[in-house]
Amino acid sequence: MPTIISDAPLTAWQALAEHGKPHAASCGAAVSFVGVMRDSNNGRKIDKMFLEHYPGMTDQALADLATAAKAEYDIADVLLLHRVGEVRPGDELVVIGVWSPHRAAAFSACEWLIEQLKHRVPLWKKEFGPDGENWVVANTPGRVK
Amino acid sequence: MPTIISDAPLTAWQALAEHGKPHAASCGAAVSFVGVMRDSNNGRKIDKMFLEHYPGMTDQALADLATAAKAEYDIADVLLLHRVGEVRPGDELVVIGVWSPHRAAAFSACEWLIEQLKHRVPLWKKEFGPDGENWVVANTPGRVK
Amino acid sequence: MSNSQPIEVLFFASLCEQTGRDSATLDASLAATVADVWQQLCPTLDMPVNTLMAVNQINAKADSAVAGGDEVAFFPPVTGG
Amino acid sequence: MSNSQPIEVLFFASLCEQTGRDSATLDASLAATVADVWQQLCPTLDMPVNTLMAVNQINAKADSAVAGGDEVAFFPPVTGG
Repeated sequence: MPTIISDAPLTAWQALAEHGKPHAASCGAAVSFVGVMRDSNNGRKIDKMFLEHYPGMTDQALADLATAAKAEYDIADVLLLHRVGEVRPGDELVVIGVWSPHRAAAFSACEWLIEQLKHRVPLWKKEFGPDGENWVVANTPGRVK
Repeated sequence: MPTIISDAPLTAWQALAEHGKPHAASCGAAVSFVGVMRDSNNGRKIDKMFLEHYPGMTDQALADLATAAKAEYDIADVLLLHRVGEVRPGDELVVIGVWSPHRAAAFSACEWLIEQLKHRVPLWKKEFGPDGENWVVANTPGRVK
Repeated sequence: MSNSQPIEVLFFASLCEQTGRDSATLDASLAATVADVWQQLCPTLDMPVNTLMAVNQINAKADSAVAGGDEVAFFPPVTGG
Repeated sequence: MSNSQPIEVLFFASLCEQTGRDSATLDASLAATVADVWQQLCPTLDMPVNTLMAVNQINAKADSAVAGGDEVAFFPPVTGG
């Protein structure tokens, strides 16, 4: 269950394709979430962002999430990648892949992972745009569970 | 919103990567489901499957699903691919990609699409294994909604 | 549609095997509903209770009307995905 | 841990900017809790109400105990993903 913090660009779909290969004949379901930097937020244009993290604690938090997901759901494997540092619109920020024999557990685990990540892993976004710079103070809400 | 029935092997992650490119800066969320043929089902070994469909009606049903998903959820685009014909363990059977500004709608639409597809689109699986051949008579359940 | 054309009938998946054919044509004067089509073509085989039906590729019911030129299909519950 | 070592303190994101530094060290004899660490290092700045805290990279609270050699971190609500 690799969990990786990277300051280099992510190649989400290639990573998902590679990581899923060993599971092809045993896992009927692969559910993934790819989070991408948008060029605007709440109507404001954004030129770039800086993603700060807490080295060590962030890595451990991601690894703990993957372990917890596997304990909680009937899944075979998790891939969890997160970008840090300076990013531009269109850059992939987070990749979550979940492989499971069946789709129900894969959907549940994938959605649980992104919600947990957004509320528990020490990562912070600073936005830079024509209107200036600001720290993002709250997440966009997920689905009510 | 391409919806494609194919008797040639799918390349799910490559298709998702290609299709998402134009949405990179506007859609913060891409949620995908990839369904893969397993080498067993309910404890029985499966060597191959034949996926039958109703040409014309199946294509229209997939296109209708994509249109309905876009009407129902706040999403920008859908990719919907389904394999037909003879398939082997590890082959990708179905690919669903949903792109949206926000993750809640992307998860909802992706899960809605696979459940609808499994209950409404005229496709049938016949399994072939050492114990003989049989038509699959019911879907594995999804999440209770 | 005109009754001078036959009804085109399709059987899919397990119903293809159970009826012994994947397609048939039926004189339109012999059937007013989807159920009639089955009864005319498979007089010795009760339609399985979970059979799905379509007329011109749109979901239909046993009492849906049919006419010459229609495409009528019978198939079991779907299992794609 | 021994009180002969200082407490290592980290400030992240907006708290780094608000406190004017990303790290500091504090004589362990000056702080028994996480709240004490803040008070000693930022005596003129109330800790923002939503501040999150960690001791040795494990989530902690304002009244969590600290000792020499500990790594204490202050950061705002997280916004990754």
